[in-house]
Amino acid sequence: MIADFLLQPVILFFLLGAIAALVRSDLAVPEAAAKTIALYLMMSIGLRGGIEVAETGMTPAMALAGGCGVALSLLLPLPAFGLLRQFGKLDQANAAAVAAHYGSVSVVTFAAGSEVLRAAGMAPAGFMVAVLALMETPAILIGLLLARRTGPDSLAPRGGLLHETLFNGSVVLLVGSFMIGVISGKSGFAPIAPLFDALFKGILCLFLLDMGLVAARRLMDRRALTWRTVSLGIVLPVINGSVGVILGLAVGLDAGSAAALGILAGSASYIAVPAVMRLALPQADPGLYLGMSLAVTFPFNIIVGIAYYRWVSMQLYPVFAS
Amino acid sequence: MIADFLLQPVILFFLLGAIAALVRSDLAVPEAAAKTIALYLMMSIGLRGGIEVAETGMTPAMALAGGCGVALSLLLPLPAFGLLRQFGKLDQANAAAVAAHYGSVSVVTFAAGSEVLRAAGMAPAGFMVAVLALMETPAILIGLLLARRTGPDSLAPRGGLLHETLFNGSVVLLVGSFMIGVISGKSGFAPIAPLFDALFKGILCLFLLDMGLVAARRLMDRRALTWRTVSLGIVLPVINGSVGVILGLAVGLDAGSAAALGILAGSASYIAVPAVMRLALPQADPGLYLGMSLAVTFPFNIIVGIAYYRWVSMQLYPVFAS
Amino acid sequence: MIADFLLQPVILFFLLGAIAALVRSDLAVPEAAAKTIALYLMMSIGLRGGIEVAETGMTPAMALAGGCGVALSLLLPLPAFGLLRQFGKLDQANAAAVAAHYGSVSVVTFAAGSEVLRAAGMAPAGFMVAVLALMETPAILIGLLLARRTGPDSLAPRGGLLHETLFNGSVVLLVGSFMIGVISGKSGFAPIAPLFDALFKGILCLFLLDMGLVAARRLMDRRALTWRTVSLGIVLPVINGSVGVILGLAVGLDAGSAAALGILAGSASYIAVPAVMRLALPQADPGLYLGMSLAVTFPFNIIVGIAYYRWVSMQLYPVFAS
Amino acid sequence: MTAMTTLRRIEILADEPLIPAIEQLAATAGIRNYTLLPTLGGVGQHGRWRDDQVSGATAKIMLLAITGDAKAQHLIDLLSPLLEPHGLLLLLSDVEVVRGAHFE
Amino acid sequence: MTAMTTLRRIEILADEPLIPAIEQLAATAGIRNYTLLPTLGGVGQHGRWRDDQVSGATAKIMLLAITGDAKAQHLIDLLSPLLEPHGLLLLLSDVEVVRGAHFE
Amino acid sequence: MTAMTTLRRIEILADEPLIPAIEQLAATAGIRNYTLLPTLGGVGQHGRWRDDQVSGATAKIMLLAITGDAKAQHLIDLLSPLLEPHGLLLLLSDVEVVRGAHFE
Ligand SMILES: Nc1ncnc2c1ncn2[C@@H]1O[C@H](COP(=O)(O)O)[C@@H](O)[C@H]1O
Ligand SMILES: Nc1ncnc2c1ncn2[C@@H]1O[C@H](COP(=O)(O)O)[C@@H](O)[C@H]1O
Ligand SMILES: Nc1ncnc2c1ncn2[C@@H]1O[C@H](COP(=O)(O)O)[C@@H](O)[C@H]1O
Ligand code: NA
Ligand code: NA
Ligand code: NA
Repeated sequence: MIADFLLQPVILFFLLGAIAALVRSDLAVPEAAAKTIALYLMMSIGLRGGIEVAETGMTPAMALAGGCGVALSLLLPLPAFGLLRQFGKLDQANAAAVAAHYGSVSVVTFAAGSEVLRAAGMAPAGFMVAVLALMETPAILIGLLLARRTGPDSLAPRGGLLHETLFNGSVVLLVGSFMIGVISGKSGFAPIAPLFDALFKGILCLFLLDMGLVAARRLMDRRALTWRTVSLGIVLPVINGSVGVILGLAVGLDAGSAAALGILAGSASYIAVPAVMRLALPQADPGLYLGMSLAVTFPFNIIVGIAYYRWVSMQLYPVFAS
Repeated sequence: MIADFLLQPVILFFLLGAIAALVRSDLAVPEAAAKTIALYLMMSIGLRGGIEVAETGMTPAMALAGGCGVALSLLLPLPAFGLLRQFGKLDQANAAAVAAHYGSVSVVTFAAGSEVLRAAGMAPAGFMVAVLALMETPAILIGLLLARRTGPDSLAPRGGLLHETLFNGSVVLLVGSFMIGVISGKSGFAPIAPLFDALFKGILCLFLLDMGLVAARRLMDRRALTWRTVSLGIVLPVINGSVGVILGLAVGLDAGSAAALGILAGSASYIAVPAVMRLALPQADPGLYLGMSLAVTFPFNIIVGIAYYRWVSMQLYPVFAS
Repeated sequence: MIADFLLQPVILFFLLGAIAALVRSDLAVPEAAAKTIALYLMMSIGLRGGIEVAETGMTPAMALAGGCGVALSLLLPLPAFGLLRQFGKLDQANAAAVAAHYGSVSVVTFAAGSEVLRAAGMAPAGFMVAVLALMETPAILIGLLLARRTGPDSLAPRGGLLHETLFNGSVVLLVGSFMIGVISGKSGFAPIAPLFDALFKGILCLFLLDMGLVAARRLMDRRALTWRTVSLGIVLPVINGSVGVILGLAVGLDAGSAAALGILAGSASYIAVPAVMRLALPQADPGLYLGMSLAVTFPFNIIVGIAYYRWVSMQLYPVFAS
Repeated sequence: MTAMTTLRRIEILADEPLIPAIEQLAATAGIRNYTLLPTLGGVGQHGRWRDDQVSGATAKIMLLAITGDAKAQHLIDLLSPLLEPHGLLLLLSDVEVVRGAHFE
Repeated sequence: MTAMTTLRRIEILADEPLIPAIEQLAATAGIRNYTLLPTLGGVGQHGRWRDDQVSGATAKIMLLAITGDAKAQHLIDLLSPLLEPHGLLLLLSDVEVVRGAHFE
Repeated sequence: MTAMTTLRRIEILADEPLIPAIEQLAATAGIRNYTLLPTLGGVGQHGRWRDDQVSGATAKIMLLAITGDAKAQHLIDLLSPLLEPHGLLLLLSDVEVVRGAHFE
């Protein structure tokens, strides 16, 4: 089953990208294409989640899952910060920045994970997209508190970091698309489904080809990575993901949605959080936090993590359901 | 019904783009993607119009509609110029440049309008695409006459402005795709229909997201816009569009095609005309003419105008048909 | 039948691009879009070839065709070099560089040719994609030998040219996608088929529009082209393509696969080979080799060559089959 | 022969998310006009970067401003303490322009 | 030590549709070789622009030409009257090159 | 007033596939830091080029390096024999920077 999973084209294209980078091929996906595909993925994920919510209506499970998501995003950075300081030997600013990344989420990991769960008949609830959006930003605020940022010398925008955080392009697009899905519903979605539904997996292949290239090239430039930080890039998702699954099952989510909450908790941001950290914590090293999240945790989640969170959810579901 | 229309994803994505810009989000569609999508839209519109003409053959209505289109493109700038000078208080060069924009047409407004009409069972005739292409350029020539451009100091190309005007990329692509549609017909189109037909509305969503961002950002930079020019950005399309619908019905077009002629007459160019004006009338302010056409008239048409022209056509059709 | 072929949208868009360039229109496909589409085409060609091989399994014909491909790529540059020196009056470096281009292959010519053969019920075997990949690089090595390159003054990479040649992005992507197709098979391909299969011909139209622009613009800048080199840009594909077809039939390939081998042999590289030549033979003129392959041979093959190789294969197939 | 005026050319390479803040600093120094130029990648003491991010978090932009010496000095004074923490590159050189008054 | 020659570096920022006409003016001044560079946006006395147009009508391109002083002056004389109406930016500075003869 | 140091600005325009080799030459000359800038097209003695290739074989990139005079000379000496055969453009000029030590 794991083998089946690994032999899916979407994973194989990720590996192909990584191999191309490792053999120092000049293969490259144009930057504008990668950005456009990322926009497409967020629109598609948002729309499809919103349509499902339009079908099922608001449920208590939805509010519960949202609450869990916010709680995870706020709290997971705290133990992560401790581990990064003690075991990772990072200074305060770097530990805080990395912790924020691991409290937040990766949209593409969620997308790949959802496809895996769907293929296995464990499709997560549509509202998990809303949970994804909710989890993107609280971790950033905690990260900034942990850094106890003062800095009169900072270029941080006058409008305040809160604005940057809340209106980050990816957050706006995801939330907006979700709401468009809720408003327009299944019948409104039908005419645009050929783009936003039928092509999703194919386009994900193209994106993961690029992610493979990017992740492996970062790993090869691994100036900022030590064996300690690389280890934490694997330990943190395992811990956070397990906590996510268990919390999801504890509040009564179905096995697929709990697995999805685990995927979210276990994933690390590489879009919204780095953009804010460049402004707010310039002394933290992007080579470190992007190296950990993109070059270690993202591949780990794609190849092992997703399957693992799903397995945990399947094992524990009977325990909580009884 | 208007509400139904406004709740379509394609309109909602336009609003989402506008809101993102208004809250100063960093959301952005890469420039290369926007340009490529624009090419795609023109190819798709051209092909689908051409195929329909291949099916129905040449009809007298086609020649009539074409004649009306050229007449509108040549004549609508004249009253517009008067209004822009008198009420808008613009100087000669600026009034002439803006008038040319309103005599010419917007491809994306036509695309969105056609989808609306089709959804309402009022699909415009395929030859309206040819009318669209015919209307793009005559207004430019009138605009230059109105400006009584002399200027030995101009950088206008040696080949003459006529060349720039006639062989503008968007004109060539639209006319070429239309002719390819006519030549290859329905059976030739079938293998490429999954791209040029099935995906059309989805890709339009992506484009309108970008148009929302662009329009709202221009509105926020509104250095060049006054309450007078903003008002004219709404009044001109209402007048021109009404004239277009009535003329279409008067020469015997069906209600859908007449509404489409109204949409064309009421829309303002933001692709072909600005490119020529930068060369030919450098003293005219692009902040003004792009501000009016992109930031005022385009949103007005998308949100109100299209529905209005359709309503006029439905009301008056029985009058003319009898 | 030839007329039918020429009236296909994909050919008509190539002509449209060429006409737009000839009338000096400002029509342009953004560079990032062209690169992304090229990646897409290679992924799609690779995947679909691999899936077919997954269906049919490995056959002796496959090994034979691969052997023929490598032999052609290694040997065709030799007579080409002679012709280019004698008749073309080129110096050693230029003749060697051009010869390498004609020994190697054009992915897009293969793609267009495969569609033509498929439409005519002569679909080439899936393994021909592997042959395509095998033929890309051997010609480069022969070209460098023919140039008897020495040059201590060269910027050629320390890692050696072999690395550049073998791990060129297009080679890696084509081979990788082929292997992903073999591994994931028809069932793995199904979810991504809407992107990589259904859209293929439509996207090819967009790409050929750009190729038409590029080819005609190069022809108009034809500083480096003489009537001698233009003639060879037509003679070489005819000779090489005929040899390819005959060799294919001689080793027992079906008529469609032999025609495809002719298309490969008759086509000239404009992706992998130029990139290596810029490094390895800087004294050779890119205006010459890209002019010949892109502006002469590519259009010739699209408009005449493909139909000709197919015709040769159909005429001779009975001879060899008996 | 057209008369030329000598002014100062300032170039500032900065992370994309910092550009609005740098525009504000420039305005503080009285510099309102500028041009933004794209970049592809680079290597510095903070390591290698490449415009490979969906987020643009590690993409950099070059801001070019032509201005008089006093305003240039003012902007440089404002930016100096930020160069090290934010990994900025700041370049200054002489440039001649026509219509010097246009740049006041 | 490689010998260097000092020449003039001209940079002209102009709207994309104007570039062919500027190339023709440069040729009139005897300047045939140049390089085109992309830009992203900017602010000037005609307001803010951004490469946000499908039409490219408000996109700008930077033309860079290295040439001798006489030709540079000739081109500047030709361009001067056009700077204001077409909103061009023209910059001139010194630059050293190897193989000075290559640039005649 | 912030203290400035005068250094050398080297710009090298080269075909995209040559960039890694030029980076290696720069490292040989002791220059490790640089920035890469995109280009759109141009005309030179080898004719016209445009970034119209799927392969990028005729696309060019501009490498910008700020360095001291000695290292600049060293790199120029290394590059000089390659300029003609590889169609490179090499420009040298003066530039002032803050934190001169950062560029050693
Ligand atoms: N000497 C230099 N020449 C050109 N670009 C430089 C130089 N030093 C730094 N840079 C650019 O500025 C960025 C940040 O520099 P740093 O703070 O040293 O990492 C680098 O990634 C380069 O793109
Ligand atoms: N002082 C300046 N420094 C840098 N770029 C400038 C400056 N002034 C004008 N520009 C550029 O030239 C364009 C046209 O200038 P203007 O004609 O003043 O609107 C502006 O949009 C900027 O991109
Ligand atoms: N005088 C010049 N000014 C600006 N760019 C130049 C100049 N000469 C050459 N170039 C650039 O360098 C490239 C190669 O030059 P060449 O080797 O002369 O063909 C040209 O295509 C231009 O992009
Ligand atoms: Na997380
Ligand atoms: Na109009
Ligand atoms: Na060949």
